[in-house]
Amino acid sequence: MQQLLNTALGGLTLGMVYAAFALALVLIWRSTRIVNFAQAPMAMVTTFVALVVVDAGHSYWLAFAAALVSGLLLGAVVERLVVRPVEGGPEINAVILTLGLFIVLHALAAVVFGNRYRSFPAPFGVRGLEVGGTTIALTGFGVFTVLAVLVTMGLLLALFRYTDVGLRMRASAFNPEVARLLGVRVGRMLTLGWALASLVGSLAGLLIAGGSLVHPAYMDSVVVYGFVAAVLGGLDSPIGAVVGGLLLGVALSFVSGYVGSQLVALAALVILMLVLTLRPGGLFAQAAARRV
Amino acid sequence: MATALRRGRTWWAGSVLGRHLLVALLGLVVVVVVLESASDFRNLQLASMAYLGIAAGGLTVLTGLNGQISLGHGALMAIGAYTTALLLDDRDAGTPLPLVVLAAVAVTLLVGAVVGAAAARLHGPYLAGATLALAVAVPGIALYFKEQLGGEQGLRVVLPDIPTWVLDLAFFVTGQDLTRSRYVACLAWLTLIVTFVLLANLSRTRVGRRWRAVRDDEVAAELAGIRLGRARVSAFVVSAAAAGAAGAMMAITVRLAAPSGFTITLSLTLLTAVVLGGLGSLGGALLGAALLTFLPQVVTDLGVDAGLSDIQAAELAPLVYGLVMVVVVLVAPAGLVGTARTALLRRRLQRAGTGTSTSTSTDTAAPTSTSTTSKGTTT
Amino acid sequence: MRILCARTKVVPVTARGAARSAALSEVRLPPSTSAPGPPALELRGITVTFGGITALSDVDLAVTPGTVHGVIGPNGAGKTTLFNVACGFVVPERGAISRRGDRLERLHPHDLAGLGMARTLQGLGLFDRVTVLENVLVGADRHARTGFLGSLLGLPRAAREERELRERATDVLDRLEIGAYAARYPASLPYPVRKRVALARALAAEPDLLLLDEPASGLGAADMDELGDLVRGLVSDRAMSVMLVEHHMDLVMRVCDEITVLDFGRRIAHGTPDEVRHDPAVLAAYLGEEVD
Amino acid sequence: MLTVTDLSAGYGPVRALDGVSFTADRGRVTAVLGANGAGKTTLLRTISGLHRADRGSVELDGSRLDRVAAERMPALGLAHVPEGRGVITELTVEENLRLGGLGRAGRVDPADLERVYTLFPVLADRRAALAHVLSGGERQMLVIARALMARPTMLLLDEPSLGLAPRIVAQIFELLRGLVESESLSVLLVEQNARSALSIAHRGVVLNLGRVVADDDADVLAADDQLRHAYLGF
Amino acid sequence: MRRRLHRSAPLAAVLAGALLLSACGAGGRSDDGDGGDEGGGGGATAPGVTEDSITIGAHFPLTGVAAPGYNEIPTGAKAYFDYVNAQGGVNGRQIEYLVRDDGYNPTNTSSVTNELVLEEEIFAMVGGLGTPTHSAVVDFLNDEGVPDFFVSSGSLQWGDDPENAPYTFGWQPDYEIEGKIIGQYVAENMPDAKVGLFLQDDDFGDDAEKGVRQFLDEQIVAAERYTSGNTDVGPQIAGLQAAGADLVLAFNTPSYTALSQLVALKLGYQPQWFYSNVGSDADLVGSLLSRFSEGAVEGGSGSLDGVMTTEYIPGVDQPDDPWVQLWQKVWDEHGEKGELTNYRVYGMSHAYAFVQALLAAGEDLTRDGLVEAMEEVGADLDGPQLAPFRYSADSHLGISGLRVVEIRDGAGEDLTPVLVTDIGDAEIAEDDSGQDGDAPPESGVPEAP
Repeated sequence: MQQLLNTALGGLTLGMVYAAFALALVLIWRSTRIVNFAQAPMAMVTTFVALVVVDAGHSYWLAFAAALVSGLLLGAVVERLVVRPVEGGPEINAVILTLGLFIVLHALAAVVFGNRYRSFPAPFGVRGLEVGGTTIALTGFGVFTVLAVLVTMGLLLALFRYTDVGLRMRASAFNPEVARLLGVRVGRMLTLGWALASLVGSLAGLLIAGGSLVHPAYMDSVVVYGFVAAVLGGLDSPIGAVVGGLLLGVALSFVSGYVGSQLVALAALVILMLVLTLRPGGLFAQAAARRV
Repeated sequence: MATALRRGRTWWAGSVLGRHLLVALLGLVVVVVVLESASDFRNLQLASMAYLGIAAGGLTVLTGLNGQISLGHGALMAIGAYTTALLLDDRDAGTPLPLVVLAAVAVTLLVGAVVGAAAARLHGPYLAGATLALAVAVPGIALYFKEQLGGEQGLRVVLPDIPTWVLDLAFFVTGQDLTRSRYVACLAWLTLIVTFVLLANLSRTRVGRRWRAVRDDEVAAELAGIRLGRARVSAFVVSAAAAGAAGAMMAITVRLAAPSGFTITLSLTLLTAVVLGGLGSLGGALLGAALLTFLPQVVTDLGVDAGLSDIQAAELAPLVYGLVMVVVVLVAPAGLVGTARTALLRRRLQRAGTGTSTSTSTDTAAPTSTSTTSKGTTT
Repeated sequence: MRILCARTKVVPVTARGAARSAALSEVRLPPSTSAPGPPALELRGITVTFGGITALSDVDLAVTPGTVHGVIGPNGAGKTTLFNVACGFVVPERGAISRRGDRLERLHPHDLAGLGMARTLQGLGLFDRVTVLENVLVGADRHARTGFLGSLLGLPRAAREERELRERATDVLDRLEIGAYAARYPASLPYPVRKRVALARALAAEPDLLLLDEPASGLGAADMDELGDLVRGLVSDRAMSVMLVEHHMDLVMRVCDEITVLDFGRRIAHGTPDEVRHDPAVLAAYLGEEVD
Repeated sequence: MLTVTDLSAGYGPVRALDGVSFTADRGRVTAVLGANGAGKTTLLRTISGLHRADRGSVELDGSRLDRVAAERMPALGLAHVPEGRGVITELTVEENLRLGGLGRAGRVDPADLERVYTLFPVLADRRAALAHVLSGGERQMLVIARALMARPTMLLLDEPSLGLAPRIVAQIFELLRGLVESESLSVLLVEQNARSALSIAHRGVVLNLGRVVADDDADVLAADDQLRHAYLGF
Repeated sequence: MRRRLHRSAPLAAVLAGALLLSACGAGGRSDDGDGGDEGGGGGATAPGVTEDSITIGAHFPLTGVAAPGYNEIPTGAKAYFDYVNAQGGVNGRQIEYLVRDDGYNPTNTSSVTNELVLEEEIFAMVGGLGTPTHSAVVDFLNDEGVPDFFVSSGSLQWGDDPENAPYTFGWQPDYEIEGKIIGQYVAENMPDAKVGLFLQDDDFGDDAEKGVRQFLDEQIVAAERYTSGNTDVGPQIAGLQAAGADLVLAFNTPSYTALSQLVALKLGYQPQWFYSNVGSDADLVGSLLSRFSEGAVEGGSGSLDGVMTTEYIPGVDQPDDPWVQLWQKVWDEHGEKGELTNYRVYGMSHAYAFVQALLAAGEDLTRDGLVEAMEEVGADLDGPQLAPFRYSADSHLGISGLRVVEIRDGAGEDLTPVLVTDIGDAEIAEDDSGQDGDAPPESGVPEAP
């Protein structure tokens, strides 16, 4: 019973991180029709930025803010300098470009920050909470993780739905040419979209790093599972990304605990194929086209 | 020879096969001469290039001609390699090598058919996601079935002794003994040539035309009587078969089939080779494979010569490799072969087209961008 | 190829190729009888709904062999849906489709070619990354017999057939006076030429029933005249049947033998151009009072 | 007043506009006519900055528009209404309208919304609906209404009749005529359907292969049989 | 026709070009017919050896996921070889040490090993790291007759089969004997413990489990395996907790030690931990865990206090050990940037052993001579190792034993004397060789045995 609960809770926390990461992918997909495989190393780089801040003796929260801000900037810079030329081009070129970026950022981080394990602080306890005499696998930091992702989601939804900037961003994503004719600076909106996505990615990076170890490749498996989660939900749907992330996180946790950790990736494949066979556009495919 | 080719319609120049066989024969001569004069180390490097080339050739058919993106071809290579390893687990194994390769191809082909059938309904990023999951899932299977597949350590591959008649033949042709490295390289390149001839045949005839039609416009293709699912699955199966052959050659060259050899990196490497060279072009696939085989070593050596530490020099290779990917996509989005071909065509047109009106001298090269508008039926 | 004799100049074809293609078409095309047999295509009681909205409601339509049947109506009236039903893209909820009197139980788009039907698309749907000739070759594909193995091994038979197909396709291009563009890519061609390529691709299948979806859209006055002549030529010389959806009233009135008018998914009128032109329901719903 | 002088533009080696000059007067409807491929749409796209001119100039009420980015046009009083497909179907009717209002001053004036809803009651009824569900005629009204949200002085209209039933086309044109009079709008109207266009236009410019072949009062053009047969198709 | 021909022309051109290019690269070399069977068989001019130099090579993961930590090993070895070179080298020959990156991918291992052996013509492979990686080249090295010394991995493959792999030698205690010694210790001292196994899912975990189960099969209540690379070990630790294990024997890498500790905190799971030597680098793990606030984990190297482990060479937690003092000196003089770490100590320790091997082989250095010398005198080599090597004609397995320690204040406190044994059902006995407690020679360079 305790194992069941703990496996589920572990999966839930991990699923939240996948969800955040998937959300970042979805944001970029919606605005530029590009799957950003470089999302993981971008998040990794910003986490190392946070680590530099912490090592300089500053507080966790300053580091946290530094990582998010650098994520915002990195996203903007990457979009302007590298991604802009391939937007609207063949899909495969964008895929290769972001994969190339993946490799470059990886290598750079290894050179600049060193290719070794480092521990990353957590602002809240990493001990499980005690409930009725037994400890459950939910730490203070885990609660923070869940809340942070939920709040971020809420803010993003509000941004898109209720603000003028959000309206402009949506218009740019759905029909860039018409948006331009209506006075929307589409280029700027796309940059902003990437920046926001990269910020959310950085958040995912910080959450997965918190109270654990980081090294230049620590986000690599997240890119796979985050991508699978985004595809599960339907790449156009932010809600789908979050649901997909949670679903995947919990399911994989159970597979790892009760079947064997070697089969985690296989389980992800099976889940993905099952869902896509039933709904080739992902769980939230149609709802996404109409809402948000 | 090339001028002779252009003349008249003799049987060999007139038929698709004849033309491809001729190129293959030329290729074979070049291969024999080069492998003959290369060192053992270079031979093994060339064998690596060959197996990457075979897999990239299959992938370029799938992605370039049929428009399906696969991030999971490394996993298909793994299936070919493991099949080979299971059949070649000891030196006295009676299975002749060609049969082993065929078996590897057959098994991979079957898996490809299953994956292809499941993937046939998926498009773009959804297909990419599914194949990415495939790439990370397959090594896990080898870990799970440790008894049969050797777990993390993998399966050793024992290359059977070189048949005497091959040794004799090699000695007769080259006047020296055939080393094992050269033997492996010859096998790999022979497989490459056969695979490429077959792929080129498909590409230049009806089957390839159907694949392209499906790639460019599904609705129109369907209206022309093409069954979309069938076309997609057949493209996937063909490309899986090539990956199987590549896996077999990889197993023989590396002498091991282990999960850590088939990480997601391998799949991405193949895709990179295909895009660097130019989508849909077999020559491009080969060029991409050559780049991936030789570039890292060259870069690392340069780094060491420049006084970097081993670790720094080692990190330099992926750095440069990543930069090359980014730069090629930005500067030559049609890939190296594609861009060269476009430039060549344009130049030829400019030379030939001075007399024609402006409207006919416009770019005849294939547009490189796929249409991003959604195609479908409207009400 | 005898399908297109009208008003196009005759281009000499190598005797061998012509004989062979004639022989092939002889085998596959139905005997063109003088007495009008059962309808080339009959749709009866077709009803289609999308998510609760009725797109077509109990629509009947029959294409008399050797005639041009026009479908008109305002946007959203269900014209394209009706076309899609005739092509198998949309499966009607109720209703029957018959071809020359034979009921078609479940029609798939890829069955069309085999049934001797061909359809052009509103958006042209040309294969952009292959040449014009290859576009037409795909259209002619139904005449090919080479299997996968034949292609794979490049058997001489496959090569021979390939040459035949090429001759066939070249002929069609010549008949439509676009032979000069055979080696070009569609995207580099003027729009009217592209329209002809699309038509050539449909004709290369040598159908006896042609479905034209807005064939005149984007054409200038002169091109439209030629199109009208061409369509009439197909019918009068080859006893082909044509069903077309079109907005240009002039063209519709000129080429059609019969017209079906749709509005809000219902058939509101049916008859000869003259009958339709003066039908009060049509005037009210579609043509309006101002336009003659 | 919109003045186009010696405007040339193209795609690669293909010349789509070749030295086009004309003026569109304030408070009047100017129709640009011609067959497909004559350069009509390119003309609008070049004026509104979506396409780069190779040569020539465009002036609106004395200020130069060429070299100005498309997204700044609404602020300068120029609204380009793309054909009916320009509705952003994933947004609601009101969001589409708001977007139009944002273009001019960066924020939406509720009074503009009210005005537009009064002009187009059919849109007011469906303000919360996704634009996806609108019919062809309603979409055309929405893109025009959206353009009006920016309070333009010059309206560029691209094929408003495309794909619409003749009856609806007549309605839309009637509506346009009303707008021109009540709002003192200037309209540059691109139409393939020359007959309908000339019925509301004051002036017509006929393009062929990127050049102006005729530029005169609408009724003069409509009466010119030769011109009609050669370029206008009726 | 013309066009079609041109479509295949680039293909042929690339093919020819690539092949010719690579052939040119190889142009200077003569065909090495000697590569194979008789490789280094006789004569004074073994490959890689000249009057004044010996070229050796190694493959390590310098990039990629496995690189953190492991990429420090060759820097340690290189520092020691440089130190020896500065002292005049081995028999007047300078050691040239070539390290190639394989990214822990056997395909790359194969390719870099080909390069080292065929192109660089190394005399011997020294310290190649990793089980799957080295598996890819062990046959090749033995076919080519290249001494394959001191594989950096505790798999049994490196040394238990000298007949089929005559050139391959292990170095560290294999995982099986470590498992045996741990198993026996637990059986004798904690007979009531409910034992859980936390295993890396490869030969490391498998061999160790085999050893452990020889002694306490009955006591084991659960065995959980994690897949290297999957950092979420929550489900595995939860499984151990659910099974009620109060003693966890963990065979994992250092990062997983840190991860397992963190997960245990999260689960409120407090068993006695017993990490194998591989995962118990107190210094490293301590530095990894030191961050976590709230007093959940003690900062610094004390964070593993109370944890049991084993040791077979002195590490940086014993700064007073004469060997560690030597390593510190070597690192200060010849090392790169950064601190001396246990990974670097590991690299230096096997470099030391290799220098001894070279000395044992004498002035007339040949590949077979090196192997013969090792089989003859290998069991008597000095060095930092606490127990002697098992090298003989029948076994090429490495260090024969270790001792069980408990970590106190970041350093090991002996719980047993050095225990030695061998694979299979060999007895476990106290070591009487006196290896433990010896000191390096003054010069820091071994003398010929």
